[in-house]
Amino acid sequence: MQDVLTTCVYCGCGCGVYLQAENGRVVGSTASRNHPVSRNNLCVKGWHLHEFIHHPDRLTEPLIRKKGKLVPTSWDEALDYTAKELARIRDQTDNQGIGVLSSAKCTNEENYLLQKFTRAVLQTNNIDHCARL
Amino acid sequence: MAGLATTFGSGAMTNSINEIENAQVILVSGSNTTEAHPQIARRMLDAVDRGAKLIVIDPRKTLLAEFADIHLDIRPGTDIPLLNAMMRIILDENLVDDLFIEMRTENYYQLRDMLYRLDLDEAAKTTGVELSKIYKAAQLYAQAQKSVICYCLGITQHICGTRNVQSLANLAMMTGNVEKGDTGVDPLRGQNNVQGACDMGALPNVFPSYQPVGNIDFREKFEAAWKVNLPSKSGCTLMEMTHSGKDGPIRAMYIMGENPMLSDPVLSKVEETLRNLEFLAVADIFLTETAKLAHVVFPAASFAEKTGTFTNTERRVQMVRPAIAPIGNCRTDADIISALALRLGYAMDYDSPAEIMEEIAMLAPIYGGMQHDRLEACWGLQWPCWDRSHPGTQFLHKYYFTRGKGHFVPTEHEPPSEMPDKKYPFLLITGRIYHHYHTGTMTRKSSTLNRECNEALLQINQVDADQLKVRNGETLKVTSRRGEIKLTAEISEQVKPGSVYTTFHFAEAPINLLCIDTWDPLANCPEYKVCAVKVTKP
Amino acid sequence: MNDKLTLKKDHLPAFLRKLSKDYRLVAPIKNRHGDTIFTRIDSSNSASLDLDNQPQNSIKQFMLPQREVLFSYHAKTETGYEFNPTDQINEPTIFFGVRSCDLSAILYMDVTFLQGITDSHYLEKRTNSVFIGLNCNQPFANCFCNATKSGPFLEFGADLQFTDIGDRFLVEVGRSKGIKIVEKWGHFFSAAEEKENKQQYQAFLEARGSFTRLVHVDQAIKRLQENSVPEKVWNQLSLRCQDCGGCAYICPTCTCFTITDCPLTKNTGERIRSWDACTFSGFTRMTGGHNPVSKKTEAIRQRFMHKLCYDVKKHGRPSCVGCGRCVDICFGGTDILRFINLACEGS
Amino acid sequence: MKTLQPEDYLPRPAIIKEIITENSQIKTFVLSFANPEQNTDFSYQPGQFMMVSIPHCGEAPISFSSTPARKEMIRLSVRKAGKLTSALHELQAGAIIGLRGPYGKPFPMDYLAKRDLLFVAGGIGLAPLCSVINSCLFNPDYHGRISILYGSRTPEDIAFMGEINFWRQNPDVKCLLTVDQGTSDWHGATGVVTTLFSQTEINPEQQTAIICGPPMMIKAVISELNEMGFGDDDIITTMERHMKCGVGVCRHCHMDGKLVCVDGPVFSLRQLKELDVMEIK
Repeated sequence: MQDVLTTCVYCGCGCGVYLQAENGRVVGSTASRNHPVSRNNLCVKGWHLHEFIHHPDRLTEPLIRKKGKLVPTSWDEALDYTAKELARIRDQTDNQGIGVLSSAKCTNEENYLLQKFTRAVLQTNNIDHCARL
Repeated sequence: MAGLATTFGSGAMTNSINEIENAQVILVSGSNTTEAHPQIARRMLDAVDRGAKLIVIDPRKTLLAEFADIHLDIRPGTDIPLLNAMMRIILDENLVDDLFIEMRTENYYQLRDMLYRLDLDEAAKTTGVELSKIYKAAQLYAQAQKSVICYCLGITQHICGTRNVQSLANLAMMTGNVEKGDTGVDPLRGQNNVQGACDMGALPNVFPSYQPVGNIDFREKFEAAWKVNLPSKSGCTLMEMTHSGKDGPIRAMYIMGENPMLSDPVLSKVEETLRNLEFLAVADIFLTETAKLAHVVFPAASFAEKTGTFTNTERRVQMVRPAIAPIGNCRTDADIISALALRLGYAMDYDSPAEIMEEIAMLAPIYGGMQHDRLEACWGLQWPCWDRSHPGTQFLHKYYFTRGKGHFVPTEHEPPSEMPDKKYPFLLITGRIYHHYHTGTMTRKSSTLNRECNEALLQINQVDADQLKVRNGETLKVTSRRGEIKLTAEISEQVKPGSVYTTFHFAEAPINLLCIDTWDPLANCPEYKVCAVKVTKP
Repeated sequence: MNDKLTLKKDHLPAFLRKLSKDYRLVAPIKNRHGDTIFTRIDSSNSASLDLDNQPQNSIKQFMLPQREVLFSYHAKTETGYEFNPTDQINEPTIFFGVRSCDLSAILYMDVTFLQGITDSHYLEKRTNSVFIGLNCNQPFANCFCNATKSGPFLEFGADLQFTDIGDRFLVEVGRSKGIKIVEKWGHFFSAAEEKENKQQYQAFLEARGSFTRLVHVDQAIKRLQENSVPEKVWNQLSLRCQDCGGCAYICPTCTCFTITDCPLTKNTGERIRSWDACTFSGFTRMTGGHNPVSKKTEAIRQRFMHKLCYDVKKHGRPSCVGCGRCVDICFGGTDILRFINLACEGS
Repeated sequence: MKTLQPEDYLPRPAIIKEIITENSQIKTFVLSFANPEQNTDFSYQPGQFMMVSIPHCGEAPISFSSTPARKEMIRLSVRKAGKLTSALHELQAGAIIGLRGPYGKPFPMDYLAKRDLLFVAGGIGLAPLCSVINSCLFNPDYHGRISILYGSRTPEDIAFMGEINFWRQNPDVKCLLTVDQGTSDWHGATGVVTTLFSQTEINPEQQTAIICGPPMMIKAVISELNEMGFGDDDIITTMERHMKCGVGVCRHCHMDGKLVCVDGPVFSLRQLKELDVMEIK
């Protein structure tokens, strides 16, 4: 069993939480005693943080819409198709037609990359996230 | 967060979470803290145990209101008249911090002149709170050495959200309750990394660290670093993108880890927009309501499967560490974006998230000293952190406000765009509950949390329930001018007669079908908190 | 064999290294973040053994994990439904540096899981466990094991019981598992001299006198038995309880659990048992919505009654071991100390 | 006390042999273990219960409605209430479910064998009483008289008609039905089950009352029986609580210090009076 200190995702408090990993599975969540926010306790959401991670409904394969239905596909096909479509619409709309939603649930690094991608690659400032919701 | 940006220059919590327990007076406005921010409520209750006074402004008698010395149960949407009345009382009682106003702020006289024009009785009548209670609250807040204001979406999700925040800022500046430890104005951010997403420039008008895209100097800095020309025009906001309709300007969208099909107001409009896109790509961990409409869905790694940082509500940037490898064929969002960029002819070759953070530190001054190695060695750092020797910032605006001088913005009452009438006699208030988070994508998949709470309840006062002949647990139909949903009745003294309350976490009961599609023009924040509905037995 | 021995502190790392060859060795380790946690010792962290701070977790986590697979199931076809016990890999484990409170908690768990019934999942782990206790010379800030009579020194329960007497540990040998260890690694130990025995006794006396909290557990028990805890105490506590479950999860003797199915695929899954808290409304809510514990006050009452009244009636002693872990962590300040103090008020 | 085997918490596959639809909400499942040897070794007593497993739905405690005296297969009567019971109701004969048990303290059958018996049931509450009633009827040494008072919500909700018709053939059994809300074609009694007391022979000296139903009904019936002079040992009920382990460890079924799974589910009023429980508060 391995305790990995990370940061809880269930609200803006940002509790320090140890995820217990065993054989590639997260099996428990406990608070950090010395963390300035969590101080050895979590709320009910934090204590059950591990429960959703391995839910069978997790997406594990890229999906692509074919004949109106989402079907599993390869990473290459999903990425190629997405890149092609984004390039096409970007060029057809003079950089105005693509909107990007970033996420308040993703990391800073990912948010940074996505806004960089939007601005540098898609050539638009059409990026936002649901800060206000 | 435009409210604090215009008054203080920085739209973030001025204090740290742990400072709240040292405050002498805590004014909580529009925050159901015990349910939405349990750790912060813990500090508030600790403070109360140590003798601090608690003022709660909330139309509902929340759990926190039970502990309040003064509970100002205002009519929803009347925060500005209430706060103006408090400020007028402070002015009349001569509790103004003249020295602070003189040294550190500007535009005070405009506010004062406006306050002198205010009719206190009229204001009290508008809010529905007795004037004597407002007096007590004003005195309590202004007389203490350390008064702290905490607010949440109950303040911002109004048509006048920005002005509400500005009023709170006025109140704090007028009494000198900023720029010190244990006292300030603290917006409690709802989502775990909403602060970080803003800091990182996931906004249509600013680069990371709030550097405007319209400013040529900042743009040149990023152009040089990213080796590409950048657009100068501000982009579309979320509401403009998701509500543009079937003939709107947005033809394609890339959505990372968001579920506008449940979180945005007027879901029918969102659905119309998304369904008519030429192309929609969604990266998420579950097949959300939004992902179901996509042309391509990328399986993303969860937070337990990646390295990175989150920024909490007190501006603390902390490490996220992987406990396991991505499950199945999942990839991290960073990997997905890099792969797309590469296919579009722009190489983003980072060896690790740490390398991305190094780039952030170079370009985003408030993150200047926040490389992963430093964050690893402590419990995270609070921005601004200008360089590697900077210890981070416990509270903001020490010595001077971020924008220079604190700017008073006089504000006047603006009623909600929809008030109850004969046809729709109830005021619907929305909020969060303890057991679930946001659109429930994750918490609804947790067996314990789902056991504890598995359905959206409609809180209704006994008086109204009697009139409707409704018992606890019965199904009720809630109709607004925009849609209808069914909810289970929970008779509760928390809501006043004439008001009903529910939550937005449940896909089975998408409350945003009912909400009005007006928003605060200054912050683009939808008016979620209030709308008029009728409640009937189905 | 002499039942009291000594082990020089200088030799402790070497002794532990030897033990870790035959056993999984679990001890309080101060990790790189500064938290002290009972963790498996390996070469990477053996230098961080921390006997000066209370571990934030207890042994419960190892004996009754937060999430434990009871068996897997397979619903093959429309008509098939099979149950397969999962292979439990329970390595022989030594728990080192276990304080009196945590050891008392293990003895309580033995009663819960092995008296009257035999919970094989617990038994497996228990049989494979060796406990090396550490008497507390200096109670921690929130400790009150003196009031629950489960410390600071423990006379039974451990396989080996250590007491810090300056430059060495006095070692008392308990049961056969302890004897086995002492026999195998005899060269680490010397027979204790009279002076060392006295030092241990002195440490015990000093420890007894250095508790900072005055807690009237007995009095609270009496008040509960007499049913004379005022209603307003229950009301006050329940209003403040914010339903985190933290007190139960962190408690070394809270052993209530739930059993749920965890689907893995369409046809397969695992039945797991996981920690549960009696303060959660779902703990007692029946299908259809009826809840015999309809009010928060009743749930809170149940929690303290179980610890301080039912268990006294059943086993002769409360199941609170006075470790103090739940003190200070409560979101609303509804911990057992506040309860005991409120319950005793005015008496 | 029963010692669990190493296969703790491990159910045994059982085949649904037959499904009897009692009403729109209640079905009786006739079951036998998939492994024939387990059927011969299996024994239980009225009042005990089994933990029933359905794939992905977990477990729920269900009382026996069959009697060991009749040497029939296991019968479990289930009302559709939640996820597991709804899934169970979807199953067809031939499907396999999981069973573990029997668990719980049974009714004091030796004592009951010497008494006249008054059964008072509401809704699904008749299920565990079926087991007691039939045990008595199939016990050659039982010579007492049996009265059965059964309340349902509406005529449509009356369950166990097969059993009721069987009992009515027996001259020593008196079985009265009532419904809360009658319909135009209902000619029987209407009103709560306690209204049937006036139509029954009540003799607290000779009779023991056995009650099962919703908490409010139990409460009302107990208080009337008490008034009529039934002693605390002659009022017996069986309780329902949320249950997980069935063996007295998980504590979900706690009832003021007692656990329904091992100390019950059968309790006499004397036992209940020592406890703080909603059914008699």
